[in-house]
Amino acid sequence: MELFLMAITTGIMVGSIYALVALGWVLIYKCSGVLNLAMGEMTLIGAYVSLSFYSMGIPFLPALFLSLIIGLILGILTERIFLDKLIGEPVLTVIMVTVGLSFFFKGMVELIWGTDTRVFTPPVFSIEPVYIGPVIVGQAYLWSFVAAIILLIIFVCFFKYTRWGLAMQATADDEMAALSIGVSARFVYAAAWAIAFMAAGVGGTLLGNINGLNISVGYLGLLVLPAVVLGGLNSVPGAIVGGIAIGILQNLAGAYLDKYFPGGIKEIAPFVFMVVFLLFKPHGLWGWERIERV
Amino acid sequence: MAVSNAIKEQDVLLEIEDVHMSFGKVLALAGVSIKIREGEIHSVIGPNGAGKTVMMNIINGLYMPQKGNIYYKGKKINKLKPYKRAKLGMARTFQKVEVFGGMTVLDNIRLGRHIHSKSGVVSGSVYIGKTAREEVEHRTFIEEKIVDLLEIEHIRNKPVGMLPYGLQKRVELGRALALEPELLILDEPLAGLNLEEVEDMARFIIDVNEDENWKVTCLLVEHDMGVVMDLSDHVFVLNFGNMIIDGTPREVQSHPEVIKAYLGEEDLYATRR
Amino acid sequence: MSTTWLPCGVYHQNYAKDHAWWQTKFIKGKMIMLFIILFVVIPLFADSYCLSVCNQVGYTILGALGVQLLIGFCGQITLGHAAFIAVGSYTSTLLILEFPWPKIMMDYGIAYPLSIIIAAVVAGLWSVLFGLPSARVKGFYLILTTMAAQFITVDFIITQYVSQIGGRGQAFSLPPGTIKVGPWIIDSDFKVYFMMLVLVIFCVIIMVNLLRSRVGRAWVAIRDNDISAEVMGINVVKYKLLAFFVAGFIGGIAGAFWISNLAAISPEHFPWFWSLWLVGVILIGGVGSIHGTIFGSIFMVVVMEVLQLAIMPLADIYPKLLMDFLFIKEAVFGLAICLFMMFEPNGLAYRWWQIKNYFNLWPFSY
Amino acid sequence: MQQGDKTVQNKNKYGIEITKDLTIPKLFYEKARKYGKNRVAMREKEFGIWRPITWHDYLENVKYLALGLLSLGLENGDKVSMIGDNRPEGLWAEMATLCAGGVGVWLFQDSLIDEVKYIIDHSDTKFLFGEGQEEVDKAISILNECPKFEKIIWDDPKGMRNYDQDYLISLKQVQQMGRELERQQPQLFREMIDKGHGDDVALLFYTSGTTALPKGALLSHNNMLTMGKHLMAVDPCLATDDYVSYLPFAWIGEQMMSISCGLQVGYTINFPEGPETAQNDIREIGPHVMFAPPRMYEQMTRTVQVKYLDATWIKRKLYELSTRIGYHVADLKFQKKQIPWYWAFLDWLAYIVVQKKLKDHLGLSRVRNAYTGGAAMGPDHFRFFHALGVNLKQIYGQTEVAGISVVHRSGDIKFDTVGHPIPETEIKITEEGEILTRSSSVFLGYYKNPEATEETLQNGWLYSGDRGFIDDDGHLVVFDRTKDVFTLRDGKPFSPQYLETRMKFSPYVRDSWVIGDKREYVTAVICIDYSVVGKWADEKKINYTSYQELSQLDQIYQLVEEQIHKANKDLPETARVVKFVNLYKEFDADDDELTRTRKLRRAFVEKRYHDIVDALYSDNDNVHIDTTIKYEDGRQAQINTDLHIRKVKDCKLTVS
Repeated sequence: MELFLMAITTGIMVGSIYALVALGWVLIYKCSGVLNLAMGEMTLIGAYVSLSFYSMGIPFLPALFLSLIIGLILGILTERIFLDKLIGEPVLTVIMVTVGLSFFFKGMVELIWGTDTRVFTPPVFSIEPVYIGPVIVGQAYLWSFVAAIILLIIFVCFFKYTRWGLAMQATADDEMAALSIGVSARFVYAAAWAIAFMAAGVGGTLLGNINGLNISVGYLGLLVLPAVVLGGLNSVPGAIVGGIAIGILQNLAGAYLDKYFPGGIKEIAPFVFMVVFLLFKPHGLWGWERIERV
Repeated sequence: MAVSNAIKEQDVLLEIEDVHMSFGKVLALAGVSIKIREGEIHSVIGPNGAGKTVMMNIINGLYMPQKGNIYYKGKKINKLKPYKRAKLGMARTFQKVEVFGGMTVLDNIRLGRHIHSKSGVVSGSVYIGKTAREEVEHRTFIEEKIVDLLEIEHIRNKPVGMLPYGLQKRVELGRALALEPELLILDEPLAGLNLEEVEDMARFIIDVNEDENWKVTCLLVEHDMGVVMDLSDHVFVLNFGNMIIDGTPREVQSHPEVIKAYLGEEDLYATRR
Repeated sequence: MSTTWLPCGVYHQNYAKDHAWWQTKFIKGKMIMLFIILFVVIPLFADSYCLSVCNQVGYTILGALGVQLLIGFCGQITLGHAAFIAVGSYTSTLLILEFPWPKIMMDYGIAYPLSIIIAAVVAGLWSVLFGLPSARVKGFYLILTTMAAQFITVDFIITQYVSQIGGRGQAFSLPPGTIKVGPWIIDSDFKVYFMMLVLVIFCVIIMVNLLRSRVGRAWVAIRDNDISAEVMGINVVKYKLLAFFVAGFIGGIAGAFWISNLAAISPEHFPWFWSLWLVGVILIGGVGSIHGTIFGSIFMVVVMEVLQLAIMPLADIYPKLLMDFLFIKEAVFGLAICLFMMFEPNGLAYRWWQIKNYFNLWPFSY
Repeated sequence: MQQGDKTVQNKNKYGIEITKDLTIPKLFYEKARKYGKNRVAMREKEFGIWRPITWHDYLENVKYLALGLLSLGLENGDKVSMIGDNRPEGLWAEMATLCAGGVGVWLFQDSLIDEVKYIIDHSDTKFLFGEGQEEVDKAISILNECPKFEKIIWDDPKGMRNYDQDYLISLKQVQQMGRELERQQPQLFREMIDKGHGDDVALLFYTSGTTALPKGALLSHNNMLTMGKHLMAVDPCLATDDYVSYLPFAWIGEQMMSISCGLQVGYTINFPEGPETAQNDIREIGPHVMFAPPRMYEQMTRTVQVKYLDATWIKRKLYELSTRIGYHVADLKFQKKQIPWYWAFLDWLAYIVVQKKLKDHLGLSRVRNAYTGGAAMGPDHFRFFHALGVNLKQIYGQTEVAGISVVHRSGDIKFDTVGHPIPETEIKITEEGEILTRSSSVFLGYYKNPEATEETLQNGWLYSGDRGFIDDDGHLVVFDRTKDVFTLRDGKPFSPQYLETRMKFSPYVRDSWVIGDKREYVTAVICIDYSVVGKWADEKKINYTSYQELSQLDQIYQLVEEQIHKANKDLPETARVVKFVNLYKEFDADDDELTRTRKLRRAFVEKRYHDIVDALYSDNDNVHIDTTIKYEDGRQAQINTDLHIRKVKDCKLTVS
């Protein structure tokens, strides 16, 4: 029972980070229709940037903030340089551009920061564990969870209540309508990428705080995919639920299945789950089946 | 109408019986029945959104009706997949052409020969012997029976996507004919064609229906009343999921509701005149 | 685009000739020249390094053919093809190392060729397993399932279980002399080269023939318009799975072939990167074109080699570069894909076609 | 090249002795027996491939068809007409008619119903071979008006399933009847052929009169065969050659190549799949010998010029350069000068870089001899082909000499002449300048028209009605039809055709009609080429909706004026076109403005457009047109418009 609760709690906490990144992913898809496979590398960049600032002696929060700004700039640049030209191209082309981007980013990260695991020194969060009832949780997990939740709330509020957020939603729903109320689609695309880049950066930074930072943190970008499949590609609440669900699933699998399938079951479980899930619900949990007209 | 699995009338090729189909809350077909006899041209007319295409999709197997039965040659085929129905001898064309734009005209028509060829992966990959022979046989069939009939000699090696719309429709008909079907479903074969092309297409339909080589039963969905009345042996009038009348062109033309609904609106259907 | 351009005065009196591969003397001459270059000139004059680059190209072609078949001809996007290559490799390796072959078969070099066939079949079946979702799933969701194939197969099953067989640890070493085809022990680039040629030519012929016969047309129909294809009497699910099988089959051949070039195999030889690389190859070469597969393979391998050659001298001045080459390779690959997608989305094959057309239509434009 | 009577022996190089006794069927039988199944007599592109028909098949088909005709009741000298596209069945029908002792009459496939009726009636046609439904319909509608007309034989079953009239019979059925007859009388076919004599009438050929109703010229077997022999003596063909038959069989030139020459040489005759694929099919075959009227070559030139206009800069420049080289070398050849080695080298370069490919596109890669005849060809077109390295030759002849009488010899080509007479042919110029011909190919006379025969055939000399002279090199120069020749204001004679063909060298001009006989100045009526000018206008972003509107636009007038200006160059001032008008439609044979061979019917157009002619010689800038025109699909349209009249710059109007 304890093991179960442990797994659930850790799952929710890690899952909230997944949810944050998944949110960025869904945002890009919703606004510009791009299926982004470079999400993992975007988390890496954000994480390494904040780590660098932190190592330079800047306190954690300002460092994180600086990395957000860098993420913003990079997001806009990426969209302007690479994705802008591809509007209307076939899906495969766009996907492969994001794949290309992911390699480009990864290569650059490796060139700049190397492949060794780095940790935030001094540790940002105390290593003292916290007791929540019978469950023991690392402070890093807890604070990450808190941070992720705060950010999620901020993002959701941003969409619901600010002019820009509403504009982005309008574009996602109907580009022509958005244009008619004076919202530039190009602006929205860029904004979506900028926000996604920032969200990924925060997610990466938080994850880096938990396990230390190396290239494998980019794996997060892949874990996002089962999460969005579960939640439906274009649903913001779906992304949050999906992210947390994947976190839980992963930790449960790690807790209970590892002894039967030693090794990487924790990493593989979300994908196995995804394949099986798709066999039964080929259009995701909240996705819909289109009636094909002839 | 009593549902029975008893052997249906001999010459009825296809029968649909009390078919219901709805999408969500929208009722597309509310209990439609039709009998198509061998050798006839049976037209389905009705305003846009009357459910004509839905009806064709059900006959064809693209949609599964929620209620009702479909019999083909006396056998119930409710659950049969489209490709299996194709093998039984059903072919169709689509309202807006669904040709394979990147392929040449010949390749498009060759695709229609799919069910008549047997070569599999192994013989296909070596190509010598069986496959090569089969390819030549099909080519002969296509050239002698279809290309010649449809007068598309001059475009046989052109990619279909680059052809004008009228020719694409012709190629699509050719592809459907390549199946050597017994029942040919033509979904608005004349839509979007100019006067000359309409004449050609109507001629092809008659040829296919009457010619010794073909003798294909045709199920025709069309807006062009003039052509429909000229070509058809029977006309089925559909209005928002319900049948108004199913009879000979003369009966249909004199039916009060039909007159009110369509024939009065001269200009709606007389766009090409 | 699709029919060959024939010069004036070439005409056919029967269909067999009209369906033939090489219809003019010029093309026949060109192909004979190509074969002479491949079988005589290159082996005679190329040094070991060149041959190894050629082998790399051949391996890439074999790998990319399956990807091309799935993506380019059947419209089923796959991002996990390295898994099937890995299955081929491991099947062949395990068969050679673990299977109690009769001595005669080992001595006469039958074991390895046989293992290639078995590996191909196993890889094909494994591929069908992951193709099963394609019956229901389309587009992006299918991409995800093929990605899952990669992780499940390579990162989980092979790394965690298959690699443990025989207790050798991570890598299976292939002792010299185990890879034997007939009387020849495949132990040099030179011999690998010939094996590569035979296999590449064999697979290309299979692909081309399939594409001009019933099966290939069905695939292309599914790619272009699956509803229309189904109405034509094509069993869409069956043909999709068939495409997965053939793709896996060729992938298996690629994998089983590649062990002849390696001293040891480990899961690191089949990373996700390799799957993506193969997709990149066909995108750069041209989707939906056999030529494209070959052009893309040559282009990518050669570009990377040239990059390496360019960086080597710099490494004397700045030694870290040598270590960083892997990363540079990744970044360059990524950038290349992006640029190609942006500026040459139809790939090299289209360029090639345009150039050919330019001269075919010479001195006019149409 | 050997010339003169002494080199042409009775037995020519194909091993055939042409005696008075030899007929076309006899020659055919001999050839077919000799080649049998080993050689392809003809190919038809059908169902996407070139289906070969061996001499054996040819013979079998003709034999049964001939016997079938006999069973149907064909008697010696009965007329059998044929109408339809070029196809093997057409040739079989003709050959079978000749074998059965009948006389063949060919009709143009696109003839209107009145023309068909006139010829069928006038020629006393008994049987008609019609290709398919369209021809059969035509024939049925006139059947009752032609008393001698008995049966219609069709060969294309398409659309024929509902025809069951008893005067209709399919070619297959006729052959079946022939088979039965053969069973009864196995020797009949041989005997029938042996009965023939060289002086028997073989073909009744209707000339496309530019003025009056068609006249039927009677041609004997001997006429046809000697004609072929003499042409082949000048330019021998090989039995392995390919020839593409796509021009109407009702044109004597096609008969000459398919029957007279084809039979003697035994080359393969190729039939294209259909009219719309003909161009492509010719390219596929790449014939060794071509004979076509100028309009075919003009069309090729036009295609090249239009494509040239659309090509990229580098391609255009290379093309220009190579044509310039080509022109220079061709001119040297025309002047019979030695070509310096550097020019030869440049020519070779031009060939490799541009011309080889260009010839390939046009289907001229393998052409050894190309002939043009039937009308005058403009010198610009002529030079164009020589610059390309195509050995194009002018011929001169008419139906009445079974084809041709005068031809260029290789290496002795002048673009303003038609060359020397073929062997055993004499040419004489009367004092009035009329060209007379005498040879064994001169026809027997006009059918049912003794007056015309008397006028044309005097003492064995054929009076051609063409004006011409013989130049210093002994070349015949054909000026024009005598009745067409102009007298300019300075009293000099002038050929309007010459000026018209010059203008037609411009791709923008489809047809032109020059007026100016005994007038103060020369004017022209121009028909623009709708597709080319339309494209030009599209590029210039000029809006238009119809031919009529396009033709009257100011920019188009500007464009046409430039073209005329070019054509005017090098002409004596009195012969220059001073004013012109763009017509609101193209000339059309269906409107009787052109003959079926696309020659302008001057008298007719002069009458029809007399308003325009009057306006051209008045001070008006406009001419009002109010008329109805008929479109091909039967619709009629009211034309109510003003046509502009434009003066060509640098041309003086008044007599100086």
